[in-house]
Amino acid sequence: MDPQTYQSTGEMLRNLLTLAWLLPLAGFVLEVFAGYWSHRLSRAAAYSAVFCIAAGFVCSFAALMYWGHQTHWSALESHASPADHHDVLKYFSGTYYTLAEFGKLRIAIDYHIDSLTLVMFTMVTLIATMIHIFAIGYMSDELTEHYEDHQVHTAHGHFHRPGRFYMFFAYLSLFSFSMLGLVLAGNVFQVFVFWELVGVCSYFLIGFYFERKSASTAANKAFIMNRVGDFGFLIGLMILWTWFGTFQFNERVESDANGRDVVMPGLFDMLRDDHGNVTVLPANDHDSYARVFLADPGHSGALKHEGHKEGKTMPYFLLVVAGLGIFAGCVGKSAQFPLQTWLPDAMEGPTPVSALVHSATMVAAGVYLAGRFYPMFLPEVLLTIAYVGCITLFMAATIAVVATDIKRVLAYSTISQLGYMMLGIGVGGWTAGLFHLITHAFFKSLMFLCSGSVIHGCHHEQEMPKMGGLIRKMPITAYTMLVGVIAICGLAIPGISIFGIKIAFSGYHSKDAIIATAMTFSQLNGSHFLLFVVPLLGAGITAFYMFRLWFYTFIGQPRDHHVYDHAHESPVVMWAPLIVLSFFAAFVAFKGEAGSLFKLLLDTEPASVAHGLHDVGLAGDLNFPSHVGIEENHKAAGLYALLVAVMGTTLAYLFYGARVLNPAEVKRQFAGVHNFLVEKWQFDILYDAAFVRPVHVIAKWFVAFDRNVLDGFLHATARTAVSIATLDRRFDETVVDGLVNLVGNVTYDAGRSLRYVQTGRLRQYVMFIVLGVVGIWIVMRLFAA
Amino acid sequence: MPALFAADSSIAKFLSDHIGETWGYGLTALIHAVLIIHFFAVAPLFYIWLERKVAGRIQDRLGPTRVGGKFGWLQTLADGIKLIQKEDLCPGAADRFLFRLSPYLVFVASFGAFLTLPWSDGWIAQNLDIGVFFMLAVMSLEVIGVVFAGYSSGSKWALFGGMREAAQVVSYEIPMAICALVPVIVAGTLNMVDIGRMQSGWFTNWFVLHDPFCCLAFFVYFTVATASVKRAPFDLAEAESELVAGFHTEYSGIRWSYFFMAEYASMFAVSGIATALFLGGWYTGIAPIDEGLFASIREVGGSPAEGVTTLGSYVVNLIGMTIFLVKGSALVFFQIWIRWTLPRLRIDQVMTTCLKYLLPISCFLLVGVSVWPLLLNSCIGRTTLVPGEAAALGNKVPRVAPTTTGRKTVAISLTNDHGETIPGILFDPVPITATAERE
Amino acid sequence: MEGVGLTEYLVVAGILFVSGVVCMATKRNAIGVLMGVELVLNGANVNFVAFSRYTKLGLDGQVISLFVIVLAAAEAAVALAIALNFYNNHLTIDVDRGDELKG
Amino acid sequence: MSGANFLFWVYALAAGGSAIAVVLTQNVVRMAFWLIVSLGSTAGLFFLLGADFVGAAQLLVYVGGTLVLLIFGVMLTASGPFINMKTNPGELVLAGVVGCALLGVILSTTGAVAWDALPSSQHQQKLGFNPPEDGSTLRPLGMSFIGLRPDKDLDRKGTSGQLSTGYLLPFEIVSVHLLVVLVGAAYLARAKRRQGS
Repeated sequence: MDPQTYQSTGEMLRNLLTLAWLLPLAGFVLEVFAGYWSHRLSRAAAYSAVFCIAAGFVCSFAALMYWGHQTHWSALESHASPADHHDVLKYFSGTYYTLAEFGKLRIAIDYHIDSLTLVMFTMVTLIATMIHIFAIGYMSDELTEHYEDHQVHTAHGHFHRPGRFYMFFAYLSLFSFSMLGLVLAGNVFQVFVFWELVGVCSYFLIGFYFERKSASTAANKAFIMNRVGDFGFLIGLMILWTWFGTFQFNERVESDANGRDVVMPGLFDMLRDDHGNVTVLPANDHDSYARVFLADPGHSGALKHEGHKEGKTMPYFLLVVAGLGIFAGCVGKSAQFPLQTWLPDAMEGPTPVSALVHSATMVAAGVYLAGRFYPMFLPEVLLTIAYVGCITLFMAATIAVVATDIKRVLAYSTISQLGYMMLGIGVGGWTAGLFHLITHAFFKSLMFLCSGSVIHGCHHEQEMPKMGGLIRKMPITAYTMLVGVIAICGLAIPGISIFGIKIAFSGYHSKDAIIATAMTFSQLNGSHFLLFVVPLLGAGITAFYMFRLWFYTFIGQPRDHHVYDHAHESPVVMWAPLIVLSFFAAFVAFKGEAGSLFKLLLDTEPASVAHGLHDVGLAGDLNFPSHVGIEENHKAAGLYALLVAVMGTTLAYLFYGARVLNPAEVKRQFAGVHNFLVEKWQFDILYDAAFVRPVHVIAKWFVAFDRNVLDGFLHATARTAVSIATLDRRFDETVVDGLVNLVGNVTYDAGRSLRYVQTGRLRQYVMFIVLGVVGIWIVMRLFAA
Repeated sequence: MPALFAADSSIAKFLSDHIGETWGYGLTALIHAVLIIHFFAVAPLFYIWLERKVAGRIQDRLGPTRVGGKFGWLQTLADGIKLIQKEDLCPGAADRFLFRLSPYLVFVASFGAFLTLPWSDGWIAQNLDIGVFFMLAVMSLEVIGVVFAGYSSGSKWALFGGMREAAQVVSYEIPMAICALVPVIVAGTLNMVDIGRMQSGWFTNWFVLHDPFCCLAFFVYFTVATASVKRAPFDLAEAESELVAGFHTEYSGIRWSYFFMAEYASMFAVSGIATALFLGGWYTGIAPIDEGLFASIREVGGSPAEGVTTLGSYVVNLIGMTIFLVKGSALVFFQIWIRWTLPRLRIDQVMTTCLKYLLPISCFLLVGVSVWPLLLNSCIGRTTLVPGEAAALGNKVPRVAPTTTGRKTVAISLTNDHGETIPGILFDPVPITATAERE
Repeated sequence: MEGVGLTEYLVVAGILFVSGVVCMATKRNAIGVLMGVELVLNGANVNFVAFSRYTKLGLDGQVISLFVIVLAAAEAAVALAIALNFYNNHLTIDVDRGDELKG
Repeated sequence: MSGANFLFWVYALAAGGSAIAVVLTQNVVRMAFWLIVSLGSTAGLFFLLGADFVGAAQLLVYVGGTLVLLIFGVMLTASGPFINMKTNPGELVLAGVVGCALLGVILSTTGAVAWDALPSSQHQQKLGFNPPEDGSTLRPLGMSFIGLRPDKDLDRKGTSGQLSTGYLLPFEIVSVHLLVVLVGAAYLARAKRRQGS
């Protein structure tokens, strides 16, 4: 692609995406004010929100199509970059507006557009549109002046408040805006800003029913847990800023004082060379620890390296710490171990929020950042990511097996699937992880909306033991849910393919890719075999609990006739999005790794991934699989995964579908394990003991210190002030007041004596005037003479 | 002294040439006063007779027929003799001093108005520069006498009449003055002789035909004038069906007749103003005749022409005065006609008519006639409808005309009677400084 | 008697002025007081016009006296409105009764 | 004695005498009558002084308008048919004495100035379009109201310098003032409907 086409294509994409990004913000402003302008029974806010996000989707989709048209579904590449020292630019980036520049520190609103950005944009706007439409139906009971909250009890019965329909949609719009801004961001600081915006929006939405204690607690929990992760993020940012001096992802061309073009390198350019390799300088006599070479042409006192690049070095371990810090942010946002506890509680929000949080926006942000920041992660960090993902996926899957709340099952499944993604990224399957992110977004949003439909249809009943047999009452929901369940389980018909296309839903392809990568990784690094075994096992558990959910809810005899009798299919505004989403859940990964979605993501893959890495890391014993290596294992891994999934499915059918096995007996036999799982691996208790109680104790100490020492000091000060004030008051009362009163009295007496002249008689005043004139004349005559 | 009697009156010139200025002017004043008083004495006789006959005809009867021959010529004279013979009564509750004085106040006010009424080109008692204004001012004094009469009678009917009169006349004075200002704006002067002279030539030069606003103003003026001399349908002050006879209920005899005479004199006075302002004054309206008649006494270059004091000029002026009287009497006849045709309004209707309709209309006319030349100037390029009309008006009166200077500001300049332009400036803070000097 | 000059006019104006003042000082009727005010204003007006005739004051004197006349009309209207209100509240027009605000 | 002088004395005596009569009369309506005579005579004085327009304005506005208004007020506020509010004789005497003192002050001050020595403006009176002898006194005044000063500017030599200021702005201000006062007076004197009745 020649530079002109590159430039024009990039600008076109930028304009479309900017529009798609800003439309929800406009919608937010409109809806916030629309709430004041219109009455609470108006759906205008919902329509404007849907319009904005749908228009955003149209723009994003147009951008995607335009990309495809211009690049023939290959990478956006400029073979002659402006500064002409780089061979290929696979992205289009630039600056909207520079907010501030403090010396070298430059705070700007940038954009960074590559195929990942495009795919994320399209996915987020599409899912958000569907969820918006669904929410019109789901939130319709807020369209009232007197909303009765059955879960909040006051002295006068249930709590009543005006409906907050428009606020909900305003929050949704702001949420979408934040997520899109995060995806579009061109520097890590901007990412952080939108990261926090996403966090605060989730806080609003999880706490949407903030009158409920559980909802406000859950919102607080989500917010605080995220802060813990963000703390690590901030540390990472500080390290990056200290050593790199920029927040920019990629290089930026800037005119210097002489008008010449100067290339300001970005983070990735500084760390990685053109082939994506990091130059590590091992520890030697002068240096007690290893260092990493950073290319920095603008650095004074630069040292030459490899003949052409100038640069500087930074300690290796600090870069590891920075990577771990950034990853800590991702852990918080994506609810990975050990910060996963907020996500199940976030089910307190309305179901559309759960759908949005769990698929397209909040948790996706963490994985997205891990993917976007992949070039900054050193092998040790990647290994950490893989293990964190591994632990998370297993832990969450086991909890999901025993959960009974329909939304909580889905929540734990989300955590588990996020673990898969992290694992995929950690073991070097960059594309596989993000591939799973996209597919998962579709089927998870689908399943959440289905569960929302079920909850809506069952009048806010969320406990699965009270459901059953609902397929007769709500067939559309049930079948669309089945599509999602099959997709997430990764079921497929093996061996048969029509026109060379496997008969499988999207989840099969993406999970397959991750497990294949993990398998290759464990083959390369024998000591890390758990990274393959656990996800494989997890695939089985996933299939088990997902089908458990589906059988429990839709198949068999109704368990609670009260619920069953009142259950009904949701209105069209709610099931229409389900149909759309189920289509995408099934076919978004069409053709799997030969499909266009995977290829698009592959375009953006960092340069170091494709060929794998050998003997990297400080210890030099880590190997990362190459594409070729993965391809070899692909078929086997796919078979293993499918086998395990089928086993899980069968087990679930036996337990809950055919009822051959009795789950209650199993529960009794493994009561200890069951309790442990029901208590979510005791994490809440652990955190309570480890953090909350010590904090309380320390707080008590501080209270005592405050009471005895600080208060005493303050009281003494106050007493002194009072005694001084008493003296001052005496002075005021005697001297100052005396003077003031004296003046007042003199004036008053003068006035009293003069009042007799004020007779109120007009005619006398005239006489006074005349006498005055005559008197003045006489005086003048006297003195003139 | 000259400032007072410096009219174009040729009698004054003649007499002062012969017996000295002081006595000459004094004698002139005396002669004119006697003439006008007798006009007053005779004109009402005629008008009252006219009113009776007209009323009779309108009411399908004959009116006076017997006294003085076939048409009842002397009916009014007989009435007058009867009135003089009556006893001069004064009610006990009355304030005698004011009661006796009021008829004279009314009478004097009506009289005074004739001071600046131009009978003919040069026949005017006092050619004041403020002629129109003076007439309106003096006629406004009449109301005081009426109010005093009403108040001092000690009768509630009279009091009501007086109050109504005060309210009505004070209100109607305003649209009347504004309507009179409309032709004054066209003429650019308040001098009644000048206004009259401007309407010489064909009758299209009369101000009533000058522009649409003047034409409307004539009718509005006539309506208002009828009201201000308290003629029906506006005669609320003496509404005999409600207030017995209004402010003159308690009057009888010769004092009552003073009110009557004043009323008819006022009728003629307002008609005279209308004649002079709108209807071409003493001109016949046929250009050749007027030219022939009045060219002989026209002043040339600011000084009287030869033969001004000749007998011929008297004859010409007499003809002019006759034309003027005929026009005025026709208007008086119209007032009588209206009186016997239209029913009386209520007092609130009278006030409403004035304040809600006539006053806004007259204001509109005033604005309209001011804008008219500008409108014409922008439409057809000259300030008058008929070409050459400005020249017909003569150079006697300085014209105020808006001009556009080179600096694109609207300025006002003046042209004096010698054709010099005196530049002035209205809207530009920096004056245009070409000052013509007077010789 | 020789030609009348400025002094004679000033004397007349003075008499008018003093009459007005005395009128204001003696009349108990509010409208009488108002009449006194009118007399005083007229005295001043005579002064202005006389000065405009006999000194370099020129047209300014006439213009000022015109303004005085117009403003006196306005003042009379307002004063009369006040008097009517006074009458409505006190059922009398005696200015000596309007001394509620005396010291 | 010339006619103008004679007329001056007639008007002066009428004005002054009526003014004194206003003071001495106790009946308000008669006071109004004397006031009319006094003001009318003052208008005559204005005519004598060549201020025709001022005189006519005095007649139209003052006598025809303001005084009618006053009489109106007298009638509206009359508690009896003829109002007689007796003034204390002592006050009368006192006011008379003080008034005489004031008159003395004024007259002595007037007499102390040599008015004849002042520069006269007679030559300015001759400026204008028609000589004032023809009774043409209005035009300079009218032009001063639209911002021109022929009495000051017509005899200037040359083209330099500032023209004198006219009275356009004060005229407009007074007009607006008059309008405001009329509205205000109408508001003050409006019929008040008591609440609840």
